[in-house]
Amino acid sequence: MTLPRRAHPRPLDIQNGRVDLTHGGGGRAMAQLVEELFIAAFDNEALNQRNDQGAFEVPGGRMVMTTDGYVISPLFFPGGDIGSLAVHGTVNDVAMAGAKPISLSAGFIIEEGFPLSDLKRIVTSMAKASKDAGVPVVTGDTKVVEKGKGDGIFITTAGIGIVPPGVEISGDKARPGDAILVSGTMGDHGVAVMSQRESLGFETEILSDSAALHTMVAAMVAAVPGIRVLRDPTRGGLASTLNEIAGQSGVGMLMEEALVPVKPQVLGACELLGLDPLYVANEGKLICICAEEDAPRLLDIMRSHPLGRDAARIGACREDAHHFVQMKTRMGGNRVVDWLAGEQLPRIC
Amino acid sequence: MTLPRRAHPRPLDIQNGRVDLTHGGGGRAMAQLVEELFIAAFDNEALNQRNDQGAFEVPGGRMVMTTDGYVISPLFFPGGDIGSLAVHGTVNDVAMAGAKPISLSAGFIIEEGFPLSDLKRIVTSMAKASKDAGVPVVTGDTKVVEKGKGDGIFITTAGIGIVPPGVEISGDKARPGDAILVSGTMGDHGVAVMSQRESLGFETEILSDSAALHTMVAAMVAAVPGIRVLRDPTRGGLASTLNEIAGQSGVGMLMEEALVPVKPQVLGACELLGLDPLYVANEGKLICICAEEDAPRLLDIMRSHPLGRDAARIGACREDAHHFVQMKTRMGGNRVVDWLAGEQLPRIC
Amino acid sequence: MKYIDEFRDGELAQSIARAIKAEADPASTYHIMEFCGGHTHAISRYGLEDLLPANVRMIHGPGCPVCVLPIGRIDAAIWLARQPGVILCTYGDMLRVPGSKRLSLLKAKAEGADVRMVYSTMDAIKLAQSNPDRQVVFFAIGFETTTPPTAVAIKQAQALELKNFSVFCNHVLTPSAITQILDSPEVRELGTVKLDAFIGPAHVSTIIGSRPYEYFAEEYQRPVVIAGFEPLDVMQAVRMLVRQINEGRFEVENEFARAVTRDGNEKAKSLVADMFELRRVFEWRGLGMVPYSALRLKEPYAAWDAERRWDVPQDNPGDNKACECGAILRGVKKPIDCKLFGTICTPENPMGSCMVSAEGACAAHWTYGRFRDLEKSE
Amino acid sequence: MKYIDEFRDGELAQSIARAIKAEADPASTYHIMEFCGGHTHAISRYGLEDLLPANVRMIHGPGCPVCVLPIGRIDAAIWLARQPGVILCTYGDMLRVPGSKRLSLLKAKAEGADVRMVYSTMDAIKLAQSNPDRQVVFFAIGFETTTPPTAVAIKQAQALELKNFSVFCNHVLTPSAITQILDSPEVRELGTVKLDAFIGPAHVSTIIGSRPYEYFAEEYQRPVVIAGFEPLDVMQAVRMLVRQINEGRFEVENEFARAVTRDGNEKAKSLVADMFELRRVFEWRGLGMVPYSALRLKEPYAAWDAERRWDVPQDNPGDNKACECGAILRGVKKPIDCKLFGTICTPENPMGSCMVSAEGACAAHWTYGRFRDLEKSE
Amino acid sequence: MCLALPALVTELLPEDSAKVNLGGVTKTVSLALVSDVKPGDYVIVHVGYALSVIDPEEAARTLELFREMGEMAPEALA
Amino acid sequence: MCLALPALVTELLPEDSAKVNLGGVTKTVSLALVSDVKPGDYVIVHVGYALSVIDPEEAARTLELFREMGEMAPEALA
Ligand code: SF4
Ligand code: SF4
Ligand SMILES: [Mg+2]
Ligand SMILES: [Mg+2]
Ligand SMILES: [Mg+2]
Ligand SMILES: [Mg+2]
Ligand SMILES: [Mg+2]
Ligand SMILES: [Mg+2]
Ligand SMILES: [Mg+2]
Ligand SMILES: [Mg+2]
Ligand SMILES: [Mg+2]
Ligand SMILES: [Mg+2]
Repeated sequence: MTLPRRAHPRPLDIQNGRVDLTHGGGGRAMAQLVEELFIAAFDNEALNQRNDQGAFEVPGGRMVMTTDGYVISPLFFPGGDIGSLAVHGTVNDVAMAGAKPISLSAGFIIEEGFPLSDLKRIVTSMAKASKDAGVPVVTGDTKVVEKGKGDGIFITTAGIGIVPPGVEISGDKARPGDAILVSGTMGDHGVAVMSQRESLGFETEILSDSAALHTMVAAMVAAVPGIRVLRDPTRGGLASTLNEIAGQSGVGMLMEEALVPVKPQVLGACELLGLDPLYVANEGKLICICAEEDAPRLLDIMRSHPLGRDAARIGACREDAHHFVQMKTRMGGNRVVDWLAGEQLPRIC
Repeated sequence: MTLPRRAHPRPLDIQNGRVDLTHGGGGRAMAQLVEELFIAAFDNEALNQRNDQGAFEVPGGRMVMTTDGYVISPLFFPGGDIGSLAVHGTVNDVAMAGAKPISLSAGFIIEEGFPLSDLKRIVTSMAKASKDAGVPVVTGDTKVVEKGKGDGIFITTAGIGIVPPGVEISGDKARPGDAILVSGTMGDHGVAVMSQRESLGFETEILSDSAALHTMVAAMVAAVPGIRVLRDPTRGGLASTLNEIAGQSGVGMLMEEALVPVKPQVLGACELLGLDPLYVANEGKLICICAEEDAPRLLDIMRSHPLGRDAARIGACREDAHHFVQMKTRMGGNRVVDWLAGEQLPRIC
Repeated sequence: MKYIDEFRDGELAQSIARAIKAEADPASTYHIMEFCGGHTHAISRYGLEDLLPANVRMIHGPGCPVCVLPIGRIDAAIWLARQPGVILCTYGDMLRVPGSKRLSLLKAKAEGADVRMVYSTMDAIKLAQSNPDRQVVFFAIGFETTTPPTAVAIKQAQALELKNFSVFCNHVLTPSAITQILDSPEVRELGTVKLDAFIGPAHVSTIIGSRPYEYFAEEYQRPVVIAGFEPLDVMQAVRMLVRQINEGRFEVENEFARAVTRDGNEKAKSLVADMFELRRVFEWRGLGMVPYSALRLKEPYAAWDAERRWDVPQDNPGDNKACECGAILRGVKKPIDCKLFGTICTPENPMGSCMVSAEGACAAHWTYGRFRDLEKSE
Repeated sequence: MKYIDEFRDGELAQSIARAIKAEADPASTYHIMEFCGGHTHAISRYGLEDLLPANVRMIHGPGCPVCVLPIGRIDAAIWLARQPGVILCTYGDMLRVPGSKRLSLLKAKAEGADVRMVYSTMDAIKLAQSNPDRQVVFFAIGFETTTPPTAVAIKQAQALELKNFSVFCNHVLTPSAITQILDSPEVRELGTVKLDAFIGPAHVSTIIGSRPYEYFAEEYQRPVVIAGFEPLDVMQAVRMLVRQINEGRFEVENEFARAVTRDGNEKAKSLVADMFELRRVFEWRGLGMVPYSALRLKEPYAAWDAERRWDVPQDNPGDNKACECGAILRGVKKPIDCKLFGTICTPENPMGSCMVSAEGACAAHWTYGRFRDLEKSE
Repeated sequence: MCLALPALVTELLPEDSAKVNLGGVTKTVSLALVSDVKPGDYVIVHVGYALSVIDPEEAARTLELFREMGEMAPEALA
Repeated sequence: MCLALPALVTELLPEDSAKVNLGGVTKTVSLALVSDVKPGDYVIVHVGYALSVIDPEEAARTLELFREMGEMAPEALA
């Protein structure tokens, strides 16, 4: 008789296997999934302790915490997948406070029947994104829901970070006269994802811009600790994000259409679908609002970072009791750039 | 003409309204949902800043982070609902490191068509649980998925906390000779939830034990900083959790069936369904492993806390190369108490 | 993008603007109605109002097929979507439009009805093919532009002998609507409203050609310029109309000659003529009952007509009494003259046709132009 | 809980254990087979082995209807679940049992088959009523205990004139299996295996009564004690059997008299007799082909027989060659004698019948008792 | 698989069914397979059906036998 | 709603359809409503159908008119 020493006599059948309800039941099948797939991929000291929480040292001070759920469809898209997106998006939300990201948590909600091969691909990509960013996934959770009660996989990540002393970036800090900068072209992510929707019936070579912006932000904050606002224009795009900030800060904004960087292919796809690139989601871009005099220096820093090469000053804040975001069009007229009404297209992040 | 000052001319129709895709689109409808429902309910300084991350001060030291997804069905059950559960479960996972919980994040994934009245009920209960526990929800996220791609609502919370100096609680710290304590009766939560499944066809007056254990833990840790292991026996129940710890620590365990507290109604329901209460989920109970000499003091502390009245010493750790969890039965024989095989019953947390 | 970028040249726009300013007689006012929502949208989105002199006033017409559909037809579509076994599909524009009781197809979907968005009638056919045990109803809306694609789909359903496909037809005709406006008492008899000239439809005209407008120009003595939907097209059309007015001409001119001929698309026209017949009367939201202004399927195609297959309800709950759409569409009032504008009527909660799609007069003004009211009022 | 707690009294268990020890002749060995998985489960879960003297050896019989179902029948159920329009429902125990290629109903469900767990045949009927456009197949398994509830459901389907309900019948009979074991060469001829006595089924006997065992006791000269599934019932039965063996008796005794009579449940028996007939032969996993050991629906109920409605595949891929279940079920070997035990064969990945449910000999030993092997080997 | 339990009948219900109680847990079961069941009886419940009625006297007798046996057993062997 | 765009036909496809390109984005459209389209033509695309073929000479003439007008306009009024 062989002694039953290994906890899991057979390894997971990654190639042909599927997630079933036992993988979420809290028993040995779940332990195996966690061990062979998640812990193997994310592999870091905190996670490897296998506790219900990850532990690590933090310096004291101002901390930020953020979370986002990722329900994107399709799961794999040009330039990324739900796994890397779930890391980038949350690292970015931490970075948008000017903070240095410390660690991430990851909660998976998986639909029964999901191929283990896809799960592995996603987790591997997520682990790579986390390692590349230097922000470990220190704790996680897996739930399995019945077929028809989910959509393949949903991932919710949370992230924390520490804000360097003296930095007080917040959406309510924009002041009339401040410059509005963006770190690059608008709408790449949304268009890349939409190009994968068979029903939309178009093709393009645009890649998602999904990326972790914290190193660029660190350089920006180091140079200009007094940056007023940072925010990533994700769902709802540049337009909704600027409206959000205008409302929080109680200012108006005026931008110039000709200054907003948009790739021709993104414009083409938007024309085709009747969309406005100002409302299309980004996952590797930021909006920076700063004192006008800091703008050139910040633009230089962004442009010298690989993720900010197309950075541009697109307008400025101004007094406006109505907090309108307006835009001077290429034709020379003015228009309001309003919140997104309804949804642009569902499930873009 | 009236000036358009209010962002949302009509308030949400909580009574008759339903979540639709626009509530997750990143536009004005989503902003309204967040404002009128989430921010109104959770109401705290960090969240009220309306940034993509909540900010707060932390002392330095050892921090823990945890996450759990809540996919429970039904959403409302005797003694709680998915909202309070999502607070308690995550506060508990923080507390199980002996840490003082600092803050929570909450990610909502809502199925199109979900009644706003149910959403409000859940969020209100969640906010109450968070306030009662003194652990604010500092940041959140809302996604809406199409009908048939979700199951009403899923909530993923993450939590962080600070571990008092000198405390080093971890699943790998159990040693032969250590005592195994539980804070109360086993299986209440699982049975309460199952009693709501029409298909199971039984009724009972058992309430879920869902509760936040951090104040009890704080008292325990203050008295005995050297507690070896704390863990909440949720999915997979006492049996799976003890096996987890036994594996991590490399010890065997022997418990005594007669010492494990189980309510008669829980026993009855388990008999009826062919389940073993040792495998049924708890959401307001903890397992504590400590040096034998600390056991009486810890039991006293637990029993004097409202959530630990039925605390009991159920057994001890011992040398065992095979890390078996064993149990002396009421009949006087011995048995292995193995990991849960497969799933007990799906969607209990 | 060729044929797009050239027509969005800011410098040219400015120079055309200068030309208009130069040619417009400062002593008179020019009331120009752009019939099409496409033009309304271009004017608002590019802020063209700012380029026009104050005495050239644009009046936004009823030319958005989403806006003009009466509430009762949306209720009917929702009713159809709720019939057992039905998949109702339609263009994305229709999903958010509220019917009565603030219900929309999107909300009906949230409540469980099977509603799908399609980008083409070909998608609707595919949906029927891949769901043989379901009834696929295509909720067809649109002007002459959008009718031929519906006709192609029905032809294809016929060829494929699809028994589970039908069309809920709401195709409407632009000339009848223009007539209705010109026949309104304010315009025709009272003279309280001046409508000096029309910008004619762009893409509608690619199908029907410029010839149908010749009758109006003649009969109502109004100049018409058919124009593309790019901002320079609109500016140029305004300039051509100002010149016609100045010169007392009332001709049909074609600014959009790159895509529109006098006779239009014969192939599309004959396909539509084969398959559809005129309804005696059809209600337009904002305009009321308009005779011979809509199409329905002819008898030989009855098998694909949802209105013959189901007993579709015909009730039509009216708009909010305070809604001023009718007056706005006839140029009698402006959006800000409506007391619901921006208070309880917004694009998220439209109360009348003009707020329904971004091409409606009220929605375009709210979404793109409302800062002007506030600037004026301050 | 009345009638439960009294039968789980630890002190009484100890005193019965002392009695057994006192009565068992130290010079001989007692080989007692508990036929039922329910007894196997009680023995393992309560650690009763520790209460018995070393010379009283329990042999775990084949009495778990989940375990004895051949792989081919599970494959057939999966095949049925995959037929278009079918909802396959069954008791929870069956969902995780692997058929060939490690596929189970749970995995088939994960791949998209519509598989539902039911707690009662009444749920299956409700499922058929609420899904009139689907075919609901109830995958019926179980011994005499579980057959009458299936019969009630079919009666109800008949009364309701349900056209979309059928039963994939796998009900099997315990007496035939016991005969098969006693007729095996090892037991009957070679004498290599001693089977001195039987603990007879508890709940099966509530239906069939104690009378059917009288034939065995007589024919094979083996004592039988019918016993309940509580630990004290099992201990007491062992004690009664030791006493019979010591006294050379081979009678049928009834320890479970509180629920079992000599004739059983006449109402249930006649319902089953009305509706079912014997199959000529049926395969039992671990035991092979057993004549007249299973039931199928009679001709008048053909409309509710899934095997008559579908051409259900009849292949039966065998178990892993190394699996020793057959020998274990006949008492020739023990789980640890199988080289797959605990290595590649575990409850998560059972390779043979005895590992399938917690009531199988291998699974019970793995789940509850494997520490004993290691204690011995150390 | 033959899991079955004794439960107290607390109430007869229409359609040949009854409410039973087990340790404070209640459940509706079918009486289609038994006759003459009344509140106060204990029935053996299996997959939602009552299979037989517990005979309280036989139960008492069995328990009595257990006890006798215990008394007969020599304590020394414990 | 009458959203339609000029796109370059890059390839004729079976079943009376064609691949078109708009700013680097490609799409398959139906040619069921037009005749004699060839690669290199620009077509006006609406809900997946080509509605008409752009006449390049007319387009050039229109642009020319824009420019003339601009030149005629008195700069002083800018
Ligand atoms: S604002 Fe609304 S209610 Fe008023 S006229 Fe416009 S559409 Fe009608
Ligand atoms: S361990 Fe598995 S393979 Fe071996 S006899 Fe038991 S069931 Fe068969
Ligand atoms: Mg966030
Ligand atoms: Mg984000
Ligand atoms: Mg953000
Ligand atoms: Mg967890
Ligand atoms: Mg799904
Ligand atoms: Mg956790
Ligand atoms: Mg937890
Ligand atoms: Mg978010
Ligand atoms: Mg659902
Ligand atoms: Mg835990």
